[in-house]
Amino acid sequence: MDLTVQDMKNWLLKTNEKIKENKDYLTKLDQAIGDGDHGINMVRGFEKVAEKLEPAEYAEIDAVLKDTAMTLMSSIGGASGPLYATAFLKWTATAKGLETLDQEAFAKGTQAAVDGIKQRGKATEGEKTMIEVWARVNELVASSEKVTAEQIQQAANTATEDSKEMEATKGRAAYFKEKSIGHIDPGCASSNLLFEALAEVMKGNE
Amino acid sequence: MDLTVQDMKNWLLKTNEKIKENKDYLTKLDQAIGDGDHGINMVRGFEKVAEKLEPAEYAEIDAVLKDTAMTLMSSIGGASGPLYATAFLKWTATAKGLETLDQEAFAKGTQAAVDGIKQRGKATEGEKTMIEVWARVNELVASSEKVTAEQIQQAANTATEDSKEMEATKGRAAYFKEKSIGHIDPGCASSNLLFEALAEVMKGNE
Amino acid sequence: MKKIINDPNQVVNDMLAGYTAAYPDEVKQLPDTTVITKKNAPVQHKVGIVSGGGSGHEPAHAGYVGKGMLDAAVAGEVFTSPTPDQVLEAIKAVDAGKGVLLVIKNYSGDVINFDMAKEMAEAEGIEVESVVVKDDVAIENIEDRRGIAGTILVHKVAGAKAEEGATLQEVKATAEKTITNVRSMGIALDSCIVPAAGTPSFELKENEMEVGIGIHGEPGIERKEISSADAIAEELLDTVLQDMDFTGEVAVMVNGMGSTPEMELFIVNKKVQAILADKNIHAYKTLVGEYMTSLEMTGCSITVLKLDDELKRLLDAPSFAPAFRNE
Amino acid sequence: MKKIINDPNQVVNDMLAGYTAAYPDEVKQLPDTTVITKKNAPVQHKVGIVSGGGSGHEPAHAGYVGKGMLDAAVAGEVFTSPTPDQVLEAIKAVDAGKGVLLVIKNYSGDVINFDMAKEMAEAEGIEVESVVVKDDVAIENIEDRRGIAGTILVHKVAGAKAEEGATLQEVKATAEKTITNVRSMGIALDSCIVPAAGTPSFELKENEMEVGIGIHGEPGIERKEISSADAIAEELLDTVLQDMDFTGEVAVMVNGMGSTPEMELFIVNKKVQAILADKNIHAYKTLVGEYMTSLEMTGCSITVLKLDDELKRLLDAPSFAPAFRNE
Ligand SMILES: Nc1ncnc2c1ncn2[C@@H]1O[C@H](COP(=O)(O)OP(=O)(O)O)[C@@H](O)[C@H]1O
Ligand SMILES: Nc1ncnc2c1ncn2[C@@H]1O[C@H](COP(=O)(O)OP(=O)(O)O)[C@@H](O)[C@H]1O
Ligand SMILES: [Mg+2]
Ligand SMILES: [Mg+2]
Ligand SMILES: [Mg+2]
Ligand SMILES: [Mg+2]
Repeated sequence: MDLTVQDMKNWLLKTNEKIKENKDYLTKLDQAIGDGDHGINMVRGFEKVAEKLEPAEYAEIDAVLKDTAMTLMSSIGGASGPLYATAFLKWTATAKGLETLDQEAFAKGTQAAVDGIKQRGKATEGEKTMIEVWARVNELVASSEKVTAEQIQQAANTATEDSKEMEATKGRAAYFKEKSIGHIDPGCASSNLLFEALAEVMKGNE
Repeated sequence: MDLTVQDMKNWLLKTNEKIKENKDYLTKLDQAIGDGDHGINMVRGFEKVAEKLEPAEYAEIDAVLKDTAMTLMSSIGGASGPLYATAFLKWTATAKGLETLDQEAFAKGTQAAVDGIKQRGKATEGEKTMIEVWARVNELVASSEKVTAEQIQQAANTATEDSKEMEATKGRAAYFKEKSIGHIDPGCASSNLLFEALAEVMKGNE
Repeated sequence: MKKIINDPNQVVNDMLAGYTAAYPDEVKQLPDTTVITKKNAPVQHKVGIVSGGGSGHEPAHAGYVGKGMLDAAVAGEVFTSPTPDQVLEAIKAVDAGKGVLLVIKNYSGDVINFDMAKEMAEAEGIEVESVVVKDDVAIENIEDRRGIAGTILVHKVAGAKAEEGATLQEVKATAEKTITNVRSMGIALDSCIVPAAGTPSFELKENEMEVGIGIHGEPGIERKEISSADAIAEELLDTVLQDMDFTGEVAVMVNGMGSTPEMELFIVNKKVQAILADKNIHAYKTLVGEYMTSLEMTGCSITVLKLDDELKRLLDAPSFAPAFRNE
Repeated sequence: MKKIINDPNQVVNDMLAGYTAAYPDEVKQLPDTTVITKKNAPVQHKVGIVSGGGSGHEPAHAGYVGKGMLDAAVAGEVFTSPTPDQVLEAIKAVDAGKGVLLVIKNYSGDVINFDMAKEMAEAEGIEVESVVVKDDVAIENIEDRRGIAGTILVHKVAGAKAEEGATLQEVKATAEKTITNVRSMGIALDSCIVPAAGTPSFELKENEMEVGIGIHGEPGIERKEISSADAIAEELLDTVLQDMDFTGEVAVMVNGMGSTPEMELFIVNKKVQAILADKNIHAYKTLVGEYMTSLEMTGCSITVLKLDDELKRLLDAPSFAPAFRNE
């Protein structure tokens, strides 16, 4: 896959675009099984990320990831903010000094991210959280010979769809118990947008 | 006209009936140029008057008037309560020991009532208050040779209708200034019911 | 009508029972009345202060009964002045021989009922004086102005003055001075429903507000398109400030009408303070909260009181009323 | 959406500016943060107490900053937990060397953000402990319970304990004891509108109420036909009382969610006190008012805290926070 520093930047800028386009959709999902702010939260966070990355010049991958992590950490709040921040921060530590991110390095990063989210959120797969998407993508990248953009997008999409049939046991959606079944998890939906944006960047390279 | 003690009692009981029937109408009038409680207030007061008078045995007119006054005083509140109470209390003083109320005694009573309302409310004719009705009836009774039920009802009706074209300068309606024009004064409407009830009792005697 | 009540005709009695149950050591309800007094009334060696009016303005008026403020509060039906006999009971319960001051809001009903009670008390040999609050600048003619949120500051000042051991005439004079120096004005974004009526007092469209409202759900002086918090603060405060010269030190109150979140009151206060600073008027004391409400009306009012050394001292004096605790 | 605001995305900043302008001698806002601290923070020789959470719960949390309660409150966006860097600033600002206790409400967001801040502060050499309030009995599993109005009593107790000069571990232990002994539950008759969202969080019909609501406009556990104040008091209090043995002395709080008139809260309190008396539970202290709100939501919650001598002493201790003045 071999992502350059510029690819990483493009990825996160594209994510911002996608999040903005889907703000109302994310909010609607969160109104059904949460408190209806996920769209607002994500837009606030990625808007700031774009502001930070756009004018900046980066030499290495980890610098991009770290700025993303710290910006998300200080601008989102809620449950999703520190979890996204933790994901990127843990990833940062695995990418020190890299100028390109190959598939192996990517897999190390997503593994660290998944571990970070799980530890911070005291959650695991099957609890109907953003972990579904991150874990599925990580698994794919770690186990594939040569992963394609299409595969990443597929994995994220399917994991998001799968969240629909789960009963939430973590986060605000857990208060709805079995009534949470039948609704896509908002955090899965935003993570899905993130990996869709990645797939688009990769497609440009493929 | 020669009203007996029983006539007086019947008058006030009939007033209670009429007020109850017109509760929503009085409230509607007061919502337009007041605070919408006149119906509620009047029902509360005359309900109590009926409760007080019904079981009681009276030998003299002034006793009926005094119980009415004191009951209204302690059960209505608002602007209309103490004014109605004052009207009946001042009337009481003019009817000490009487067993029947002839036209002359009646006129003395309504004159005292009008004076009492004016003094207590610091108001006079033309300010779009209940005074319109009381003063008109008083004037009629004082100046007629032999007043009829029909004339009393006419006088009260006309005074009430006339209040519609006045601009309020006293009471809550005064805050509406020229916007108060075009609405019947709620206190006129309730006083009108009082004198309509009287006319009905008189008609039974005529 | 969505309300947490039992019988709409019993709201006042239920409320008073719930109130005394909340503050059993501080207040009591006089038996068979709607009067709340200090637990230890009559308090010796001081003038008694009595206020009251229709219910639905909570925490006014019972919330202001306590050491340093009122000795008694008389509750009428919702938005309806209490009857003279109730006010009389209050006067009798708080008189310790130094006389009683009635703080009345300028509505026909309040004035007439309290006046009658005053006469009745005087007939029983109690010395009674009264002052009438008329702070609402939405009404042009000063004598016709309604008493609204500024009344709370009159309670505070009169209560503190009485606490200092002043005579009835002195307490009255200080209350009058407060009335002369206080101005208010309010707006509503939505009306309220009197429980016994069941329908809103007036109706506003989604984009409308009422300017110059009273506190009984009466419509205001003018209906306008709803504007920003800054514009509302500006409109209300400008009208208040134009009414007299406030140069110097003032107390300012941003009062919520019932439903408006405290968040919004502080947003209004931000602009209020900016305007005052801009005009070189120093906000010596700021009060933000629900002090004089109209049931669940949405809206706010702004009150400004011009201060001198005495008023500053009296506003700063301790108060133990549940709705106005100072130190 | 009828609100007295300016820019929906600026409500928190506007509110905080209006708040510090109202209490300039008592509190300050840390520059470029959404943190309100005591004016004289860090207060020497005592443990610092920090709380916070999403905005829209006013007077929570800034209203509880003051001598005897919180040293700092951190405000997030409306109904959104504040970010770790903001909480860190609060911790740093109030630490006087005796350590800092974080009072957290049990929501994923609050717990995660405050935990991160705790780790960051510890990395800077500050001793930090935290307690998590979970008083909402609408949720069955005790570990999953939300933190709602009972949080205010934890603030009070922890603040008073810190004021006595207790160590961080002692303050934490007392806060934990409070959490173990406090239970709450709430209902809503109507939802609320987050300014940046513009639409109600949920919709109720004219005859419906939500039972077991949280404080972020989330729907409740059950939707029912609206009932009388007595029935509501009974349902909420019974559920609370069944959850643990409250025999003995308690503090009870009847909390308004934002729009419900104080009149109705006292009507509820009447029944609450009757039920408690009936069950031989003694209401040592009663609090009625808006302590933990959800913007302009209509509804109320009931909180009961079982007391021992220490908790009684700490509840009675003086507090000078604007929203909780004691003595
Ligand atoms: N404990 C947790 N672990 C992992 N993810 C979580 C956890 N709690 C919540 N989330 C994720 O966060 C999303 C909600 O984010 P958001 O609405 O922004 O925060 P909040 O719930 O504080 O309002 C959920 O949809 C879920 O994916
Ligand atoms: N100063 C006054 N003098 C005479 N009548 C008055 C005065 N003020 C009010 N009223 C009468 O009282 C009526 C209103 O009564 P009501 O609605 O019961 O009291 P409130 O205005 O206190 O709500 C008015 O319609 C008017 O007739
Ligand atoms: Mg959310
Ligand atoms: Mg009226
Ligand atoms: Mg009235
Ligand atoms: Mg949230």
